[in-house]
Amino acid sequence: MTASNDIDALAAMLLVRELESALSAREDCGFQLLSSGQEAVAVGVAAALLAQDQLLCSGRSIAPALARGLDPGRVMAELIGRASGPCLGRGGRGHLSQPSAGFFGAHAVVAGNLSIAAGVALALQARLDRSIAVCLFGDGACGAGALHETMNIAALWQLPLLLVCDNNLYSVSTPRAAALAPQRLSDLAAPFGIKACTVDGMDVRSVRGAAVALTDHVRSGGGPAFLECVSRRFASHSTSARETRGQQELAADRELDPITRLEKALLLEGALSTQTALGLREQVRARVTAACAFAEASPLPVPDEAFADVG
Amino acid sequence: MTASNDIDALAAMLLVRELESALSAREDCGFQLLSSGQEAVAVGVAAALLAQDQLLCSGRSIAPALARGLDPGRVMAELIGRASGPCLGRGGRGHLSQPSAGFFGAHAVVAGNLSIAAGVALALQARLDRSIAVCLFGDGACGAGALHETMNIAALWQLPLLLVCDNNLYSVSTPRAAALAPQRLSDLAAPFGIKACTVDGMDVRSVRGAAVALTDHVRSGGGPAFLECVSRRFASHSTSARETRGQQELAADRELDPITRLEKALLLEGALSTQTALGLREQVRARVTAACAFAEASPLPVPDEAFADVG
Amino acid sequence: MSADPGRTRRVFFREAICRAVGETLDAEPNAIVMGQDVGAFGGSYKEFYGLFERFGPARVRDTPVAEAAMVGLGVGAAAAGLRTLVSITYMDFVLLALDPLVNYAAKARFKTGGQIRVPMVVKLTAGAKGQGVAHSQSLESWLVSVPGLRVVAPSNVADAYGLMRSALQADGPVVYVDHKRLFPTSGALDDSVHEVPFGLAAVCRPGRHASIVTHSYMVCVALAACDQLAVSGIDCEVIDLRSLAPLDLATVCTSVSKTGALLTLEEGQVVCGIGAEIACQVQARLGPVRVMRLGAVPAPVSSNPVLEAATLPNAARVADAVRRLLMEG
Amino acid sequence: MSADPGRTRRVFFREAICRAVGETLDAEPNAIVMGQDVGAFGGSYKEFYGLFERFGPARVRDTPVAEAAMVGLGVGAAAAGLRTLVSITYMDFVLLALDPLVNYAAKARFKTGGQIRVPMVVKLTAGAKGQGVAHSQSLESWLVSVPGLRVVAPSNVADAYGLMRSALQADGPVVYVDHKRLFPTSGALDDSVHEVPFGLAAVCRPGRHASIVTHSYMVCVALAACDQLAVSGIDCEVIDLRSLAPLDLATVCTSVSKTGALLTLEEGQVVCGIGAEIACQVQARLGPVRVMRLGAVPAPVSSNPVLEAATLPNAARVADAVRRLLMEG
Ligand SMILES: Cc1ncc(C[n+]2csc(CCOP(=O)(O)OP(=O)(O)O)c2C)c(N)n1
Ligand SMILES: Cc1ncc(C[n+]2csc(CCOP(=O)(O)OP(=O)(O)O)c2C)c(N)n1
Ligand SMILES: [Mg+2]
Ligand SMILES: [Mg+2]
Repeated sequence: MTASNDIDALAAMLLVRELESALSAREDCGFQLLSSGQEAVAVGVAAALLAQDQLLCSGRSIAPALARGLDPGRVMAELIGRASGPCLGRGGRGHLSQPSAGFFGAHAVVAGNLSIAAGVALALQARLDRSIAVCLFGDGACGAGALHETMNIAALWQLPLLLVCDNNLYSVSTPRAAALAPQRLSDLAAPFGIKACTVDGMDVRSVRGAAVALTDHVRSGGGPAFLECVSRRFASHSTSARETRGQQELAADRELDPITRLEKALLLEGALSTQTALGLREQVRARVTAACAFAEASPLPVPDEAFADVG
Repeated sequence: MTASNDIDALAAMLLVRELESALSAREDCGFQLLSSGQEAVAVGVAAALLAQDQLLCSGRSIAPALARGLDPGRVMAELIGRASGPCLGRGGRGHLSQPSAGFFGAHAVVAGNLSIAAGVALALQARLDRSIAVCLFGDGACGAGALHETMNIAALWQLPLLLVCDNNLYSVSTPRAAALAPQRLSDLAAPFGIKACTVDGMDVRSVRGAAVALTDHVRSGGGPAFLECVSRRFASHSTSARETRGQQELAADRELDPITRLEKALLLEGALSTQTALGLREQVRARVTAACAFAEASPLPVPDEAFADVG
Repeated sequence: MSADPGRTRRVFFREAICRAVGETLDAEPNAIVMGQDVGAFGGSYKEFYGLFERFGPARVRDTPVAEAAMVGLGVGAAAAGLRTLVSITYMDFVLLALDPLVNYAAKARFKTGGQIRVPMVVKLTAGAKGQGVAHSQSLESWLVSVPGLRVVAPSNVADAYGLMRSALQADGPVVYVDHKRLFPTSGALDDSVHEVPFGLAAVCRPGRHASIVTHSYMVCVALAACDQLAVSGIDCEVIDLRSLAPLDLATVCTSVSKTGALLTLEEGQVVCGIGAEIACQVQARLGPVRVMRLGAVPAPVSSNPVLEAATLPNAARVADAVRRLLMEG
Repeated sequence: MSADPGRTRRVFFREAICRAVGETLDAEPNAIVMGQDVGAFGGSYKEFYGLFERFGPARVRDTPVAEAAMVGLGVGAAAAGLRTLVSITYMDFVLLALDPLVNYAAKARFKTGGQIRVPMVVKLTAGAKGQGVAHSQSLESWLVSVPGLRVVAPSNVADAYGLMRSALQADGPVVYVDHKRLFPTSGALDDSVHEVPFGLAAVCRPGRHASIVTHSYMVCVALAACDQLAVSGIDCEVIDLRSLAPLDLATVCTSVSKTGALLTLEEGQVVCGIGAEIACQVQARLGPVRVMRLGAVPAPVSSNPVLEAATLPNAARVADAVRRLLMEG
């Protein structure tokens, strides 16, 4: 991977972080599920995707949507319930979607998007253009039977499906170890003969490297693959949820910040100057300011839309 | 294991075979799911159980019920819908049950009994008398998410649960290989750290040996275990279902008959004389005749019972 | 069956379904069928017989026993460009698949602001025929209450064909409910290609004294009851709803305004059932009319023939209900 | 809370639930609680707060996100001798667990000839409060139609406590429905240990002109509507059903015979809803009365505040419905 890829990745991660902090400063948008800390997973995976691919994800969908290239203004609009969101403000948090941009979208039922993604993969398989479906889900989803049913069928039918577990070690308050028996979550793929690996989800280069290898495998007809990325979420489960982790744990997590990590590496490697780094942050901040302005200028949907598109 | 165990096993398998052939000769009992060919699995597993254990199974439940020691007359009565069945003729085929005899029972929803069995195991665990729950299910159930969810929780909570997959290589018409990606179905247990093995389900000694080893493991607090028994069903899926397998396959299957196989071995080993073997068959036939007579003498339920025990 | 417009043949219920599905697979290269034993086996009731041979394993797909994923895949595939038919043998097992059906498929178009549509048919076999507590339920009323789902339930060969044709052309999810006791029936089907539109009930038997409003196999039961009642001079009209969502209230109301008496009949539970909905809607439009609801007794449906028979509506009970309804008036 | 009979305190809704559950765990060593984040976290709404510390991880069990197995385990454990409470955060997710609940638990006692009972409570949080299409549904009507299930839905602190006490003493499966918008409410609860029996509705507000029959959070909405109506001299009676199965038809009918007008009100869908059932039962007993049904509009419930508000009944809509109902008469 080249340095320009790295700088794109850095910019993408910064965009997520910045947009989310603008979002959490608002009080008019209900609770939100933030990706802060976990940016490297969505960004690293998205870097391996082509335009014709489709990305699906869980309710924690801000990083995936932005990483897939959705317009930050429209994403912001959707999150604060405005009509210029891609879902016209109806989907909102947890249901972001823009299939035309390769983002089939979020679904807020834990594990609910897994079999849907396999169905999307089935449709893409019929197309023969080597496009693939990718489904991002949390460690929590690994306790659900949907994963098993989906892996079995995907393996049997050799579907072009990459399953990406963004394992942030918690499902709300429940530590992954208290909810899931397997040693590594990627071990779950083994019985089905599904190619799998586990990487450091706080290192965008590792994520991207593994995603490229596995998407290549999937794209070339090798059948489904499974990627586990071990990450850390910096905020509580949602902006309205109680934090249960201690200060020490949170501080240790922050040490792993994927943004600082990549930035430091690039500075060290001479691929980035302090100047450029600051400029990048400035640009991102400007984009987010513009996005917020765009979103706020957008009207709320009219009440009659409650009845629209039901049929 | 001693020869007397073997002769008990032979008698138990003969009882299933004989009762099922009496049953399939009847025309008044709707379709039935027969265990013929698969007797060694239920009989071998039941041989490892203690009185306080609970056995649960799929709709293919005649062998499990009889192997667990239910009275053949009452089993027959239940199957032909008579009031002296353990479920008063209400459960019928697919829902045989007699918890007081350690047979928590059948449930005709594929994979439906797995989490129920884990719940029974949870209740038994609280008892501290080392009793265990055992759930028999078909290969078909291995495609269902219920297996995954159940294995994960059973492993996490170290439940005293033995999962036994009676893999007869088909789900109705669908060959196991067309429905299930794993090489061996017992491989499904590995990610959860669940002890597992696969044995020849046409050899009652192998089944029993493995069942004893695994029930010991479970009973002594080692957590759940998984036993796959590869078997053959001699009849079509149900007495009303079309047969899809060719004559050749069926003939080859019959060569593996677990009853003939054990009988031959015992004769060869001198543990059984031709005389005793014939006597055994005679006894079993007499039991089945008596069972049928008992069942037929029993009345049908009265229509008002349709409302009983609903609350 | 090769087409020969104008010609009418006697076909079994399953053949009507099979023809509609086959025609769709023929006409739409992106249409697929998925289900347990729908392939070489041809379906539990042979309702897909021959399709596997005609269209191959990529388009007529045997699935594992995994109802949740079957529907989930059907939804995802439909949303991404395939037209899918997912077959679930018994309606009881749709309980395993309600999350993708209700939480995703029914809401996808709305929640994405119209970006995603789910042209999927889920075929379910309802009703009791000796298969016991977990294989005998009729749960149409649940599905009818879900905004975004359409629900149809044919009672005869022509509608089985025509409603399946329509279902396979819809741009949103459709639940197609057939019935175990309809598979042995046969009826006339002409060779023309034709749809039965959604939202149009049929008057199967005209009559003067009371309207029996029903669907699926209970139409047969209602017609048998009418024969019994006719002997004692009671002349009932039978309305076959055919489509439960959308509901054809107009046809029902026309009938009830004429007869002045409404018996709703369903095989499922009466509580919060289809009959309750119809009774309310009819009275909201027509004002008070004589109404009675008939359905299964509030108990599980045993496979035991004595108990199963005691649980479900039959011709005698329907006739009795009509007599009581008319006496009340 | 240590008991002090006679003393009355103001407590939050969640505390009422927690007290009832805690008392049961205290009194019955074989009672357990299972659910996502019910342990140290104390439940999504803190409705199990402190129980983990008091009773330990073997009796207050955090589960994985696996609703089907959670209920399945609850059923099996209950059937084999434990008393289980399974908590599912949102009612929408019970769609994942209907197979063990409906196909097994509701039928176990019947199908085993009385050998097996399932003393299990499944607690579900219904209703909309800004959480979007898959976290806002009210599906009580489905569960009410299942023979073998009891369904209760408190609207206030005292009933939250008393119905949970009763639910945890029942010998068969009970679905306990609470509501997101009730958790912030508080009310008076006295220190005595007392049950609210199933099948007994409450008259929350006496009135002369119309009867509003409702349950759960909609009771609060109905009461607010009554305040608005009172200003224009319309005096409504509000019946809180409390228990949906069994249903207290007598109390409803007493009210409707007095007022002569019935408005059914629910947050879920009107089609095949609780209101349809009540309207039918009331009229079957009392003959024609003025009836109107109010519930959610037939559309998914968005998290968007404008759309959510447009979808659900509120005090103004209830008041408006009552006015229309009375005008019609
Ligand atoms: C089927 C289902 N059950 C419960 C929930 C409530 N819930 C929302 S997010 C969440 C945690 C999921 O954890 P994980 O999958 O690890 O994702 P994370 O929140 O860590 O990104 C839960 C339990 C849900 N949305 N869906
Ligand atoms: C959830 C569910 N789906 C479908 C069925 C219909 N069905 C009954 S038995 C059966 C085959 C199951 O195969 P397997 O588990 O291998 O058991 P076997 O019949 O071979 O003993 C199927 C699909 C069912 N009972 N339950
Ligand atoms: Mg997580
Ligand atoms: Mg099998």
